[in-house]
Amino acid sequence: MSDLAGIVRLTLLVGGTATLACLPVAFLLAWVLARWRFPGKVVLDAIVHLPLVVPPVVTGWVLLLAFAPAGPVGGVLERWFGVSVLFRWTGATIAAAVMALPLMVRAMRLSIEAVDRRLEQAARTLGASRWRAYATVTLPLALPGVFAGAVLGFARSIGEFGATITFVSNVPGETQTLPLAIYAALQQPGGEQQVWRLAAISVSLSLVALVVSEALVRRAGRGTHVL
Amino acid sequence: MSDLAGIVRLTLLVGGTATLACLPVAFLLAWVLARWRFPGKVVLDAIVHLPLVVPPVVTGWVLLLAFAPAGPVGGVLERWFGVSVLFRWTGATIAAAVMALPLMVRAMRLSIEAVDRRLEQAARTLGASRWRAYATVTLPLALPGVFAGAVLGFARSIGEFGATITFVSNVPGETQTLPLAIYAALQQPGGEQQVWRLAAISVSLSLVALVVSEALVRRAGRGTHVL
Amino acid sequence: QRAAPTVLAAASMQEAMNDAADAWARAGHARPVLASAASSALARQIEAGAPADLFVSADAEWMDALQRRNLLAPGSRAIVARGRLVVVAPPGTASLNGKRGASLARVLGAGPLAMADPASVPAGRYGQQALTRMGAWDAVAPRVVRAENVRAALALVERGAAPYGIVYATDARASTRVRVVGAFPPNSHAPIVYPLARLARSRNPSAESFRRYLLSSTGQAILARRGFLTR
Amino acid sequence: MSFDVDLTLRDGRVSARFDVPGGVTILFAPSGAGKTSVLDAIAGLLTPERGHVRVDGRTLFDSAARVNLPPERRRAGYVFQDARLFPHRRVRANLLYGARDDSGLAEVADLLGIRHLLARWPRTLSGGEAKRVAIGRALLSRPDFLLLDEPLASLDAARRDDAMRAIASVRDATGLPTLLVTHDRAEAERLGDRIVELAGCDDGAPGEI
Amino acid sequence: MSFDVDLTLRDGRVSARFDVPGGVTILFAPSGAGKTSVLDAIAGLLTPERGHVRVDGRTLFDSAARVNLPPERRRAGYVFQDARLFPHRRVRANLLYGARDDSGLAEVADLLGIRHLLARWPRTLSGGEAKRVAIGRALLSRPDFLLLDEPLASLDAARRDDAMRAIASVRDATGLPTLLVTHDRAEAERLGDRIVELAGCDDGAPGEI
Ligand SMILES: Nc1ncnc2c1ncn2[C@@H]1O[C@H](COP(=O)(O)OP(=O)(O)OP(=O)(O)O)[C@@H](O)[C@H]1O
Ligand SMILES: Nc1ncnc2c1ncn2[C@@H]1O[C@H](COP(=O)(O)OP(=O)(O)OP(=O)(O)O)[C@@H](O)[C@H]1O
Ligand code: MOO
Ligand SMILES: [Mg+2]
Ligand SMILES: [Mg+2]
Repeated sequence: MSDLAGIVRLTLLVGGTATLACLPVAFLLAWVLARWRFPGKVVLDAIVHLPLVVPPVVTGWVLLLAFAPAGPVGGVLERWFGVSVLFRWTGATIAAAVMALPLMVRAMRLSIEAVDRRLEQAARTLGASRWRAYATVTLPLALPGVFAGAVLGFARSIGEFGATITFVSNVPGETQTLPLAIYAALQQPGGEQQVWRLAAISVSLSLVALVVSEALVRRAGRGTHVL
Repeated sequence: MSDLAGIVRLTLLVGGTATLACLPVAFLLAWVLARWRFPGKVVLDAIVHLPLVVPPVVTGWVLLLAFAPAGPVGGVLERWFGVSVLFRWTGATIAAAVMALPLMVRAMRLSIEAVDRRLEQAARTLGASRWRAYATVTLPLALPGVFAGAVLGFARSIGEFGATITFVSNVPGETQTLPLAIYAALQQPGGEQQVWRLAAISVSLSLVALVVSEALVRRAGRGTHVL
Repeated sequence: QRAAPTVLAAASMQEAMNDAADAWARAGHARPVLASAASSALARQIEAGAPADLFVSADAEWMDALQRRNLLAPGSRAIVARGRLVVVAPPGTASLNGKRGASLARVLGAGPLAMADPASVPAGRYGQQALTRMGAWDAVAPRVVRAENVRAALALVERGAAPYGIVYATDARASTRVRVVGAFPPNSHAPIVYPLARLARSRNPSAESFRRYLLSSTGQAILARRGFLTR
Repeated sequence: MSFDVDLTLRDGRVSARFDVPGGVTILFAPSGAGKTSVLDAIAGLLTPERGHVRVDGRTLFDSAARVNLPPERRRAGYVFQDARLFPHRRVRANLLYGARDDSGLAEVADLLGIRHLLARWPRTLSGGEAKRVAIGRALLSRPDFLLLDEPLASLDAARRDDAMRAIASVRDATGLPTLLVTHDRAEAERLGDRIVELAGCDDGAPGEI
Repeated sequence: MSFDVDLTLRDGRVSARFDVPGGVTILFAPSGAGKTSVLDAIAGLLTPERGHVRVDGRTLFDSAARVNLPPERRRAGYVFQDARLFPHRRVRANLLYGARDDSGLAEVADLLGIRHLLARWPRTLSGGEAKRVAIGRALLSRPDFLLLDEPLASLDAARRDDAMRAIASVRDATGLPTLLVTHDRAEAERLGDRIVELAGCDDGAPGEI
């Protein structure tokens, strides 16, 4: 086990990057699922939910198949860019992002669905394109869901274990985030103390994320809640 | 590995029971977190989120400490009722429920927060007590979130692995749900085929849950979405 | 017919134990209830007072820990199986025979070396001991990727994510995607043993019968068919 | 007296004092003067800084005596400035929300001309239709008194008369004291037994009677 | 002609046909006749079953020619029956949402008497204040024509006159063609250059001119 500070830094790097990278994707997916009608929507919905249903180990395994040098994505990355995400923090981030995505999409979708369409219509008659109405009305009004989604995603990211260890293994300094360190400690007789210490850090991190997001929601929601 | 039909039946039993048992608890928590103001709210919020952040293995371990014959809850169960949940499907259900709870609470809370308080006020002036207003106005209008929460919870339940195996082990016919069966198959050389088959069933189950819930939301939402 | 005993078996022993339980049931006994998980998880369940009868561990250290806490029935501990540690690589890879020290390190250290986590999984611990003994660990260590368990390490090699991996012979045996390119000498690491014991808490008389059955020549033959070395 | 009100609200920016007998009292004041705020306070939806509210001798609120009945025990028939129909209930279920049974339903629906809308969802109602349903819902809740916040806005002349007749018939049958907000002085004079004027405070100055 | 409208809507339950020159045209009809539906269709928020909408010779919708401009390209200044202010923007930002710059802001705010509300959140506005902000927001979006759905409801007499003066001054300065919905025949006759009546269909029968 590498030093505590290093583990925490890595966990924040992985969780933060995964959350930020997911945000736009999740919001787009949430918008499409909330507001568009098209055939195959249920299929898209199901694909987004997959990482939630399938055990993390299987998700990790599928990621491994895809990103391994012989895999479809990994092959391209390796041949064209000469990079590999295996055993790297980038790989851990991919695993965390994939696992966090369904939670983020769900929270955001609920909030988007709760936005009154008549306000979007008002924006349109005032000259706003569909996109501007989305960016200036739908998105800001759905902010509580965006923040909730981000917190859920971040919490899930910094708690992600199964997919990460299956996909990129436990490489201290590269992929050994808090959960992986906790797992390693749990495997050892007498590792309890270390487990508690690491778990306490985990909990504190997400508590901070929680408090920050509640404050953001409150700030963002100053004007809202009545037409 | 016991027969496929048995595994599926057990998975549905565990996931369904966990989801149903969580629903009222989750809704109450969501309501309290959405509508009440009290000191220590952030602490409650954090506790609800814990199982999401802490790696599942740790959650499983904490459950084990609590429900073991020597533990605070397990001791009471054993002495007063002569039952133990270890190695039993009831234990697997507890693990699934604990892991699903934060997801359910979050989804429901978002929907409750989106309910226009002025409608609750209208109900009060028409003679409804705070509780009746909650049951007849807040709850039905938050139904999309309740269903979304239930699906998320169910999906999480039937995908739950880490906490379950740590808490109640993999006991075919009792605790071996689909994810545990998948894990067991992954442990076997040449078990890939079985893994794919089991994963496909997992995915189909949650797809069905998804479609059903979308239909329910649509039904429940017939009247909603404009004041 | 007496009540079935509850047997806690390390995940890597699961299949072999299944076979044994089936055979035992065919012989007219109640089929034991098998609970499997990582050895550490099972040991913690025992520490917590879980109602079980037998424990088959893949990790002697956890068995030691339980013994120190008087959780095992005195005199019931025995070795039920042994294992061997091998190096696997994709088919077509040259054999490592005769390589030691720097030359071994050069080959294994060329790419990521997949093995179970030495900090927590016995297979990894044995691997680290063997490489250290052979003078290659320090050079290889930076390239080691620590998998959650032996099967995951094997999968990394099967999928081409790592050119070499260190796994048990039992795992390598059934995979068509890898070939064994070398075996560690048994004396290069602590003995790979799977200890078995009855739990002090066990009140089920059939537990002792099943324990004896596993150690009997019939039981041992069943384990051998799954690739374990027997006593 | 029927409405005995003395309130200070919204950090002192709104205040109202009047003590009037039964019948229909018109609350007349410019936009933003605080009419809705006063009705909210009487209904128990807004807690005043200080003062008292007594209706027909019953004390609903009294800051000195620390009385503050919850809205459901005040028995106000409140028609909001916005309709506030329950979007998840059809018109029929909206009308009956506060009713003990459906005995009065047909009569009220006919009076308000909403009988053909009973099976509709609120979402599909026009502005005036929604308003009429809101009036019916308040009437059917067997209130002790009525609070009507511009109940006639967005009703055409014929409907306006119908709605007034409905309100008047309830008043005559039950003698319910009524507070009615309107902007239209002509209407105020036609409908009200007396007029209470809230002094304007459109620019944020405190309003007084 | 300025408004050349021929529409069938809501599964044939609402239809409207008129061709009128510029100035203020009053759309007069009982509650539920389809006035709001017609305005929605002209603004592009509701797609008619068939027909056409031409304003000042520009075709906004034509089912035969398959023309259907999106709302933002129709340049309607639409004041909704409900205010529909953006709850997450202060009054000032609401007013400027459709404006190119804030050059007209002060003038419009003064005309409507909402200058002291600029820093407020919509949630804290009274019914009439919200309505006035909505009118200002539409005026500031530099529309090609105005659609006003009961813009004067819930305004007191003084504000009503101010709002009408604001609308009239915009009309005189820019000559914007205007469709105005009202229930009040007296008001209709006072304000409108001409009146178009939509036949009532309160009980669900199709409306015609
Ligand atoms: N979404 C909808 N679905 C079905 N019917 C609708 C819908 N919206 C409105 N209607 C019906 O269409 C008719 C016309 O409604 P509209 O809102 O255009 O009336 P209006 O003339 O504006 O009435 P008001 O003066 O009361 O606002 C009404 O009978 C109404 O109930
Ligand atoms: N939540 C609030 N916070 C702060 N000020 C508010 C709030 N609600 C209303 N106000 C202000 O209080 C004053 C009175 O509002 P109220 O709604 O009672 O007016 P009103 O007389 O009903 O006006 P209208 O005829 O326009 O409906 C207004 O200046 C309004 O802006
Ligand atoms: O429980 Mo194991 O067999 O050490 O992976
Ligand atoms: Mg008002
Ligand atoms: Mg209308």
